[in-house]
Amino acid sequence: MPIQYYLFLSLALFCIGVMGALMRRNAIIIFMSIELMLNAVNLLLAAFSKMYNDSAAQIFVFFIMVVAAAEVAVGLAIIVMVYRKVHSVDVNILNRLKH
Amino acid sequence: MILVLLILIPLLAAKLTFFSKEAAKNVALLGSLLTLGLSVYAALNCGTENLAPFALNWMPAIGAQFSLAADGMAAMLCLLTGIIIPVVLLINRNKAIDNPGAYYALILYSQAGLMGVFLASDALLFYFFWELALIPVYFLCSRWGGERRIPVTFKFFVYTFVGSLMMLSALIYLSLQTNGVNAMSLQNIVAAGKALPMMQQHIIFVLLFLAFAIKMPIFPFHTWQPDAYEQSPTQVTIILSALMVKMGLYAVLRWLLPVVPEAMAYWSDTVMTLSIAGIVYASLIAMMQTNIKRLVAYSSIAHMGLMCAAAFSGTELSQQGLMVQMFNHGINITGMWVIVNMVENRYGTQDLKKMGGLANTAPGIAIALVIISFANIALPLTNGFIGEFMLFTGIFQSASHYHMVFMAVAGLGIILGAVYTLTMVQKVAYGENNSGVLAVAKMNAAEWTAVIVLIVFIIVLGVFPQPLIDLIGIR
Amino acid sequence: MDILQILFWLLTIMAIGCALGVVLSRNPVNSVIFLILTFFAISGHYLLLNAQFLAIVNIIVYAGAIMVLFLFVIMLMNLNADTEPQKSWLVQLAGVVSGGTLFLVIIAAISRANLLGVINTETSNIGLIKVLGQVLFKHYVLPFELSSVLFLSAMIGAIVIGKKDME
Amino acid sequence: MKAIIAATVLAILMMYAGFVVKEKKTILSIATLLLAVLLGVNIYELLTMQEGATIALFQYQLTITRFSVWFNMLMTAATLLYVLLMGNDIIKVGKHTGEYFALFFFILVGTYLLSSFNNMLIMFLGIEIISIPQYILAGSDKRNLKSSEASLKYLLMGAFSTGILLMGITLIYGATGEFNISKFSFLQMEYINPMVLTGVLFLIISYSFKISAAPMHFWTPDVYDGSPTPFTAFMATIGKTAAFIGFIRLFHTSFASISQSWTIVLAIITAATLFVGNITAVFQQSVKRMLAYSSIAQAGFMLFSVVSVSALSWQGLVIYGVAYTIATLGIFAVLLKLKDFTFDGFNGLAKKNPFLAGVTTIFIFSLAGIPLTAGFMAKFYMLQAAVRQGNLMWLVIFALLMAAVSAYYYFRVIIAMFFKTGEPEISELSGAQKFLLVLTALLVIVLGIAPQLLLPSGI
Repeated sequence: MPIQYYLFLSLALFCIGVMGALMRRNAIIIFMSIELMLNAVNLLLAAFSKMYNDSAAQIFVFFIMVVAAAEVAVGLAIIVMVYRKVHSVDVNILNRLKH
Repeated sequence: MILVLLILIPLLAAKLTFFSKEAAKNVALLGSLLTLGLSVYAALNCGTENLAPFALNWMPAIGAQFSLAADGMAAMLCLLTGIIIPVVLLINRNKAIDNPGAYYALILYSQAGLMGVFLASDALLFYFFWELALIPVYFLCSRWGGERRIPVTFKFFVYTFVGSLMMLSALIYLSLQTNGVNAMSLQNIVAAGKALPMMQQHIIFVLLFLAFAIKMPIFPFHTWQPDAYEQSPTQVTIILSALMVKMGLYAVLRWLLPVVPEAMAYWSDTVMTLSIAGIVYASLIAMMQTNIKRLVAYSSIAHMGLMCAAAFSGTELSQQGLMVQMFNHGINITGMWVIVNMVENRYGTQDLKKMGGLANTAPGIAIALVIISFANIALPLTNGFIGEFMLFTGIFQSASHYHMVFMAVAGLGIILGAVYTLTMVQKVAYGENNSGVLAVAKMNAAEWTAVIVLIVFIIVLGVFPQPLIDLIGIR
Repeated sequence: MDILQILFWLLTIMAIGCALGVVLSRNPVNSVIFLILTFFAISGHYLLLNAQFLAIVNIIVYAGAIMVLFLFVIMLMNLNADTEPQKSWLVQLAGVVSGGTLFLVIIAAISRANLLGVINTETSNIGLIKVLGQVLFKHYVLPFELSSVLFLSAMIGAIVIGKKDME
Repeated sequence: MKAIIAATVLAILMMYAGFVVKEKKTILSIATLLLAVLLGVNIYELLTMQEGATIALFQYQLTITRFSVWFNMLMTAATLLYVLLMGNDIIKVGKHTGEYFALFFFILVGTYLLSSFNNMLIMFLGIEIISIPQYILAGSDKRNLKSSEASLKYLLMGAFSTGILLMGITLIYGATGEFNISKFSFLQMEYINPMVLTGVLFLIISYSFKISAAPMHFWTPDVYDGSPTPFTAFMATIGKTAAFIGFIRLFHTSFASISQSWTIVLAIITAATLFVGNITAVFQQSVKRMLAYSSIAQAGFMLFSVVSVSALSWQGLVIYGVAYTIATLGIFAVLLKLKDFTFDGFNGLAKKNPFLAGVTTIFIFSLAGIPLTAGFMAKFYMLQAAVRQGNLMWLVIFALLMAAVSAYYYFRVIIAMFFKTGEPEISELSGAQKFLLVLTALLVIVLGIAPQLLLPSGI
């Protein structure tokens, strides 16, 4: 299995994540798209790890998961806080409120 | 050590002035007189051991030194500064000023900046003082100026700030061409500039010239000037026109001519054309003016145009004449403003149409006005004559193909200058009194002192300019 | 085509399809479900790459913990309707175009890199818990400790942000 | 390393202090004390370190040099100054005072990591340790919707940029098989692997988010405007400088050898940042928002240190970071004393309170880069580094023009204070606050005259 395949796959997932983050208005979905981006990175790292026969990359993946978990904890708390105030998680509504 | 004191004393005097509330103007005057004494001492001792250069390591990492040195030109300009500031403080003594402590302190701060500019022989130090002279003036104009003072002085500030930033980039570039030890010192900068290839010289020239041209100001970079002169309090206008513009000329002579001589020669025709076009342009506008301050402002542009043209003509004589004229122009334009200030205070207006009849009501002022105007249009036996004569000869001798044209057009400018100056004298001093102010106050003691000091200089230097020429000859 | 390759393609199609589902589905709950499916597909890939530990952790941590948290929040907000507001089609188009261009540009740049090797199919033991544990605690003990700092600050954050102020 | 451990321990102590102590003033005193302790530890670490020494820890995951320790010390001192200047406003923000201070300690841990990482994993963790507390700080004023919105925006942008950062790291790993930043072997290759270039590009984009460089700056004004003002001050100064040290460390340690392939991109980003930051700052009516945009512009200047690859740029970054931090903290401390954050709020300040107007003038001068202030020397170092680079003269001149534009909006504050009339509402200044403001202003001037104080020999 050439490494290119994994490269293309994870870049595709990454770009889908980017698209999602740019397209959607729902803050939770944007956040999920970002998780998708992180997973694409994880997959690529695992593939490289196999290619170089180096377990450091897998450790890196492990740490990305750790950080993602921490970010999700904070992020969802923030989203819930915003939701409590405006009863919406629509980023466009937030932009409108500013003016 | 004298050189350090020349900067330090105005600074300390400014500090004292700031905190001495009611006595501020006297404290400031005292301080400025002390500085005057020092600058006279410096001028007399120029070239001797007493005026040895002073150097202190400052920022070795970037090759900057706190180094001061004075040759004849610097000593002469320090002397001019030393003379002008007390004169500035003498006029308007009866006028009530809001927050006098700050006002006079700022004047002294700008004096310190000016002294520093003339004495610095390190590029970074020079830049520091260049800005230090500007900022107090900015505050003076914006706080105590006329109605439109805020936008006008802001324009002035932004213009000069842009210019100085350009200069800064050029100086950094030059300093990086040296071997790094005292990279910012004048000698190193000059050596670095001379060694540059032509292309880089052009860039450096443009950057530096912009900064200095804005300061002088040279047509077409002059647009900030008439507004700023008009809106500033007259005392500040004197500092601007008699001293600050000299900074520009001085910088051309010290930091531009020797640094990029080849680019200088290449650009000289262009700059001379601009300057001489500026003379005619400014003179024509001056003829239309009905506001006395604007008239003098435009006349100042015309004079600066001539001086700048001479600076770029590249002849020895015009350089000498330029230095003489720098001093004389400083005296004359100060005289003009002093008179304008008196007239304005007495008539309560700047409008020429609403003046007249000064010869009858206050003959002292009228006589002073006539003498100073003669000096201003460079009549023989006044100090203006000797300087302008040297300038013209210098331009005539220049290697430029167009030196005849330059001569002719500049001469036209001078004739126009005589026209508007004499018209102004006629409108102010003679004719009918249109002001409605019948009892014009006579000059008070302080004003007398100021005017007499200036007139003495005008006549003495007109008849016997040799001391001045000797002084500027000292390397 | 051997079984590994068939599995690879199956998982790839599943991953990309479900990822598109995450981005495109109108109902947030569906998005979450799709995302969980994507994670399963990625875990399958991990298995193919001999990263057994990661495969398990991915399912436990991501699909199990994180996504449940997401689902929980969505349920809490009652966002399971299909009437999710959409950005205007122009913005959506811009998103698609920029994402697609990004993909194409990177692919174009990278596909010229010919020094990339082939992943050897023989099994290696770098992905085993034992090996990873040794690497982690021998070489990467500093990041391990630092991640505790990160968690601590995240914990504080959750408290500061999440707690209702009684005023 | 001692400082990293100490900061973590102190953070935990601070957290518990927040639980145990209820009186906010006491929490503030404890925080000040603990920060002073941390500063002491930093100084101790600096003093016990030999000149020219490089300490490699954990298989070269951290390389601590005197420079990094010195930088850490400066940042800790800046944080201490920040807490001293704005402590009374920090404790007014919300209920969880102890936690806020703990978060500052955590951010300092992240800063220490970014100044000495030698492995991209540590860099990643350092960035996250800096970022996550900042998301929280942005949203800490829970009564205010703008604060929550700022927090959400910051979080989404931050997480997005983290994704990009990771992709960059991964691509570089894929090309080199190495996470250790001093071991990348670009020079040995016959040509530069496109994967490396793409990775570097991703890293540039991601760092541009973190330091709010154009065109990835758009979150900055809203976030800085929405966040509670004391925390805006922190994020715009110490948070930003910390991200910069990571940026320069990564790019100058590992990518210096391929610099010709990325400096042009970064130079364009710098120009865009300067342009956007300065031009939009001109049109602001609120001083707080103006400072947000001007922080973008200042980031543009700080980017010079990354663009120009030389030993000078590290020094420039230290000077710029400190000069900018001090002056901005000072301005924010003054701003917090005013009720009205618009330019009109400053009208007539010189009459009403000449002291405040005086110190504000010094801070404004420093930000605008007027000589004799630290800000000027900072700009000077940056420009010198860029001029030395040789092919960046266009950028230098553009930057200078933009500096002139910046004078326009900075001087609006001065014009409002000195030349306009108004009745600004000012809250009372305590003696200690006056003293601190004077100290800060003096620091600005002293560093403007003798910037080498920030660069002692042997760091």
